[in-house]
Amino acid sequence: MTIPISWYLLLSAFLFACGVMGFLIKRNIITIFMSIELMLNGVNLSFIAFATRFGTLDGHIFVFFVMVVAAAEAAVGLAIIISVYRTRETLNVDRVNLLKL
Amino acid sequence: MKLFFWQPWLIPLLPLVGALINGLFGKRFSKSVVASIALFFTGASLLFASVHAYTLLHSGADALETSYGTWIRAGSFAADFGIYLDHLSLVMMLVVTGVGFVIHVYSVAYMEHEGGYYRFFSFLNFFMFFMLTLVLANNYLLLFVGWEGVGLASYLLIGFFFQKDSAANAGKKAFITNRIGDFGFLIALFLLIQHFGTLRFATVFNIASSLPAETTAGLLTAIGLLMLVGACGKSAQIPLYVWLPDAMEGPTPVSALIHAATMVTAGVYMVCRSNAIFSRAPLALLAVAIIGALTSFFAASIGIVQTDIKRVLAYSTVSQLGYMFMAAGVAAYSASIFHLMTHAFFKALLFLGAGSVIHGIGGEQDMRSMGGLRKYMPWTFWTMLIATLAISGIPPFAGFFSKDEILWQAFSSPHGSKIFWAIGIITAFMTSFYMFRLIFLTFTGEYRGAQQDAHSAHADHGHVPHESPWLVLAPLVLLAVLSIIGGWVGGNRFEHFLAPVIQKVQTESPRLQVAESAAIPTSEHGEKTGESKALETSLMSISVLVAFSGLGLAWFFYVKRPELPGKIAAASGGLYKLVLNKYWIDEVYSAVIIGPLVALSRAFLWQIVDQKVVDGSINETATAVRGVSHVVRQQQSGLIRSYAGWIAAGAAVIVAYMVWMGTR
Amino acid sequence: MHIFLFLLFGLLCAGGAINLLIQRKPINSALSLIVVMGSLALIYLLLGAEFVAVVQVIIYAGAIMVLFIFVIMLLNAGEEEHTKGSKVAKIIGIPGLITGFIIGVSVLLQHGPQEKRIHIGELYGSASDVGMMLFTKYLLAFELTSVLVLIAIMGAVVLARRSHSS
Amino acid sequence: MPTATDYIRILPEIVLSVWGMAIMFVESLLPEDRSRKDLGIFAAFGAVAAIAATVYQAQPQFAGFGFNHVLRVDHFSIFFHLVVLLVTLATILMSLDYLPLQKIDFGEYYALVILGAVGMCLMSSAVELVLIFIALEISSIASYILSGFRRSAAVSTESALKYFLLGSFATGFFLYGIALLYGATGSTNIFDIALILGKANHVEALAYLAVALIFTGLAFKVACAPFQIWTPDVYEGAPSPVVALMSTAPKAATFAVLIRIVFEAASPNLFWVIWVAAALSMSVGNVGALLQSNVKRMLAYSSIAHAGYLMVAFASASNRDLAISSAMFYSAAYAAMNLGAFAVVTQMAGSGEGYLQMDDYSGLGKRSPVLAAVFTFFLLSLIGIPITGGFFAKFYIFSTALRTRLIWLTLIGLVNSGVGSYYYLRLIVRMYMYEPRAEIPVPPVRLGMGLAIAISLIATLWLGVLPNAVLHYTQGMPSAIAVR
Repeated sequence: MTIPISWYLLLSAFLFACGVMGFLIKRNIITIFMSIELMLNGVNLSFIAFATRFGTLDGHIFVFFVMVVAAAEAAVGLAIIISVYRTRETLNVDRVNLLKL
Repeated sequence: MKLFFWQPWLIPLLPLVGALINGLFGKRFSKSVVASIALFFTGASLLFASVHAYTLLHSGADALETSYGTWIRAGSFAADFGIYLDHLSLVMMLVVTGVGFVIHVYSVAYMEHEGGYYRFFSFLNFFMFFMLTLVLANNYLLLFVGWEGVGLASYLLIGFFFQKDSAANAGKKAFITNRIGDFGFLIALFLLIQHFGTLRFATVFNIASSLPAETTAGLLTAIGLLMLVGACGKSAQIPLYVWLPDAMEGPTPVSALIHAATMVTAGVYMVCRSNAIFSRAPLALLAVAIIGALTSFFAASIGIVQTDIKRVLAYSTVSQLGYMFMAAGVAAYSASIFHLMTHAFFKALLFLGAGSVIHGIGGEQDMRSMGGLRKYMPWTFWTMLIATLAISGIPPFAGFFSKDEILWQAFSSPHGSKIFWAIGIITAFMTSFYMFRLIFLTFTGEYRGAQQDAHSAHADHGHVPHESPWLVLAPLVLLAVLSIIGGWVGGNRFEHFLAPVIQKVQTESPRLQVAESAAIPTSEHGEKTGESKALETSLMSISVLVAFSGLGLAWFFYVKRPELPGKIAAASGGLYKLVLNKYWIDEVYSAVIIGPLVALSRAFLWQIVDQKVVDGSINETATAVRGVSHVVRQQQSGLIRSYAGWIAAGAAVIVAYMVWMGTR
Repeated sequence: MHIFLFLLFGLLCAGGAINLLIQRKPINSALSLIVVMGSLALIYLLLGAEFVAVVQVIIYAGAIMVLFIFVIMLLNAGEEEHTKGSKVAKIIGIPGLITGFIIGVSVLLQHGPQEKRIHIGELYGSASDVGMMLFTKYLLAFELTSVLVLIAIMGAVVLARRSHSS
Repeated sequence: MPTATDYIRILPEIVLSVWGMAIMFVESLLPEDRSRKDLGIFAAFGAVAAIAATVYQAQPQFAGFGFNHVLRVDHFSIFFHLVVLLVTLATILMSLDYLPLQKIDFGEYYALVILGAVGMCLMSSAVELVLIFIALEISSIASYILSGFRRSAAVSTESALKYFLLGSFATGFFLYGIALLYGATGSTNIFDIALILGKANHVEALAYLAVALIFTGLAFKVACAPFQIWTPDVYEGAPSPVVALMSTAPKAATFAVLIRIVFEAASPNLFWVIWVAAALSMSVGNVGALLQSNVKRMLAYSSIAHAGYLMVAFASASNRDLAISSAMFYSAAYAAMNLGAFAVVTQMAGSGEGYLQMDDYSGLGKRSPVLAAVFTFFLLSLIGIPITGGFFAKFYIFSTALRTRLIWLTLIGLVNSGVGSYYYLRLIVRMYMYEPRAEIPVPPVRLGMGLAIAISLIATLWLGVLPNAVLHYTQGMPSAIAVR
């Protein structure tokens, strides 16, 4: 019993879209950041699926690097969130709008 | 092998050195040091220019081109730092350095009581540098450097009195209007690069001369029209003239130098310099002539109703530039340059004279508050009168010769037409009228200024009008002499002198050949045959007649019956009042002939076309752009999620388009 | 069997993603994200990516999500506040996203590779294979990640630390 | 195994990394109350050393691929290395006195600038998407942190947050694009991808989708419409020297990546996308700037407009050699003049960045004639007045565009540069034609700032008056980049 690769790709696209959607509708900065992680996870699935299709390992390597980058981004991003919280006392993204027009 | 320093590159660079010295260290110098530095470098430049002019004329060569190394080499295209000295640039160079030097001298005393003395001279020298670069460049790109540079200097100098908001706005307006013109010029340059592969004058003109004249719109026509757009911006032609009247916010010497004698003529210079292109693009040439004719008429009619002395002169400048364009447009390039030269003398003189007047009565610019100044400032009066006689085209003053040449060419040139001549004659009449109006309002009758108003008068100006110091008057006298004798060289000899520059069109289009055969036959060297000479003489007498009638009319209205114009203006609707008046014959006459003209000028041309349509459309555009800007700003809501929404939507659009491309 | 497993973890994954969007408390969202990541790891295994599956659990679910939860706790992030917020996101963003998603899916379905089928148990992305590649072909990239991590550490320290002078 | 030549091919990056680590090390040893200025001077030497390494690397025998074809040293990479490193140097110099003024006492600042430059440099030489991705992330993450460096100021942290969230969002698109491109071709090497796409007689829609997403990600980084929306907010809030850095160096590096992708790998034709993006950026940037009263914000809009001008070069892609050369030249000219403008803004900003409004520049011509003159020069260059680098860069791009018969785009561009002159001019008018409203102190220009301004001034002037050397360099490249 086997399944076509496009199923994986569909799942991947769905996760990516959920991530984008999360960015658009969530109010909490931390949740929004999680949505970005969701997008990256979706992309990773695509990489692995394509790697399987070609039978090469480049996709795996790419996923590995994406994870490293995601970890680095998480560290920096959360630090930025903390410093925003310190100055603004809020985690609502709609209230972070001093800079405009 | 000549000495390196004995070469023309010093002509533009000397003023630059002056500008740098004054600009960087001028703050620490005393006024006299600043002035001497500025005068020294301008004077040296003038000296050098004369020497090189002499050398060129005696070498027998048509042109001297010197290159000082490659500036830009991009692929097959290259532009040099190079100087091109021929009879055309020689005339321009001498006018610029000569008039420039005289105006520098004038400024020494004139600007003495203004702040930022060193800055003023630094800018003025800076302007000289760019203007000389413009006229001496050997390629269009370097010309463009000068072109933009003079615009920049002009902008700095217009805004010199920066306490005034209007000055700052005028500076901005000048800069931006010029930018609009520059698009046209730039695109013309791009087209030249694309099709000719070079911007060097000699090569471009060689290639252009080998091309046949275009009977329909083609490449050369496109280039010509685009250059015309650029020229319109710089030389204040319809519809880009709006900046020049406003530019009068600048100090008067600046108006004289930049907005009358030199910078504004850059467009004329460029058209004449590119005659090889224009002569092969009759449509572009026709456009030049039409724009020139329209501008000259239009601006002159607005000049009739202005009351600010400098604005009268500004509109007059626009009008005279229109004359030059008209001349260039009928392929009478030498007549155009001839008028450019004489105009530089008398218009600079008029502005300097106006400056002397304004100075003498403590800063007033409204002619209605002047009058009777002849007895207070005789030197100013007599020199300005000479200039007025010159600009009105009254023999034997300089303007007569050049104007007559233009009118004759407009009538007789193969590219000309009787309509152009007629417009020229009407404009000449109006010019004579408003210029003498200026003279009479300013210098005759009784002084109408607030001389009794003691508490408003400054201590240093006194409350009685006074004559300006000799350092101001000397340039006036010098320019007056030039305004008298400047035209004596005569149109024919001048044409002969410029002949090497003007490239004759070998192959005429059929339409033009017909026109030429129909036109008056002229022999090779411009010596007219008997028949045409008679015609020329009669045309000349018409123009002289017209000039005198303008004078006479102005005299009638502003000296003999000074109360009339006001009444006409006040009663332009009510004929009833006119009949009650005891001068009813005069007044009916005026109401029928002059009244409509003045009313047309004031109500339609000035208030509607100039103020509403041209100025208004610019303002409307500005408002519209502002509105769009507001909308753009509104998108910056500061909300991160909105931004993400934009990004997602943008990505979706691009994705949709690309996928559509891919599946097609 | 394969299809059953895929459907199970795929649905779990999608469900977790949707739950992340629905939940209003960040901590619940974080937990659903962990569900997504865990099931993804299993899907990687289905695809034969052994090494990546393991790393997914260790780095993502293990390290990154712990960090998230830590910050949620630290900042005491409670239930999401309902602000009016952005019209643009609703009017332009969401329709854009949906069209983009539909277009993308149609491309993936029509032009995506369908021929290759995956058999269960074909593990080929083992740690040693990936390791070999990492230290040969992608050596420079691997070395470069050290710079990246260094920047990240420094950034976290700088942004979260107290100032010397205060 | 990598050879010695391989290491020389990443010599500037090695120098920078070592220097960055050394700064971190020294920073931890320094007593807390000691000024970090010395550390900045040390960092500046690092940038100089990296420039020297780049010059060494520029010898012909080192040109070519390195590290298993993941990067490539050629004229192109050397050019962008120099641009990035000079910007880095100038940024460090202008930060020397800025940081103490803002009471920022972290030496890590310099380490971040130096290490961020590692990423930017590699972006211009990498030809492998994995490497490009990591390099891009290095430069981005460093910028995220740097823009939040005034931690006590709400605007600065907000700017960091906006930049970070939206930047990561865009990275997601970029990455998805790479994944799909990998799926369409089976490779992540630009030259392999070009080969595969070139051979294929039918490029599948997947590749088009992929290129669209990659373009989205990169267009975000260069602040090109329709992805420019973050720029004004982020630039306004971030510390001024950081804006000077991130509006120039990462942008130039991203343009380098875009050049590699558009001109090398992308067989799906992006022409109309780029056309619209260019037209839109120019218009949005210039029109948006008209009503701004905050100088940093205005310059942010102006940088959007300039990204648009640069995209015009990309639209001329069918005239390949000229297009690449003009894009490179513009990147350099833009970097020089924008750096200079922001250097002046940094100098003027004062403690707490309190003086950023146009009003604060009133009468600067009187208060500080030299600073005003220098600023005017940079603004004139941004307008595109001759004898400045900005003029010739614009001239070159538009003449290329017209040669490629992009008549409408040229017209839009020229009209826009006319509109653009208005708001730059407003600032010049402020400086010269308004009386100083309040006596705002103009701190004396210190040595570091002076050097930074001098670097940008000389570069801008040099590119305008004697652009030949740089032009030759940019033109020598197009043939070199194509060789496999």
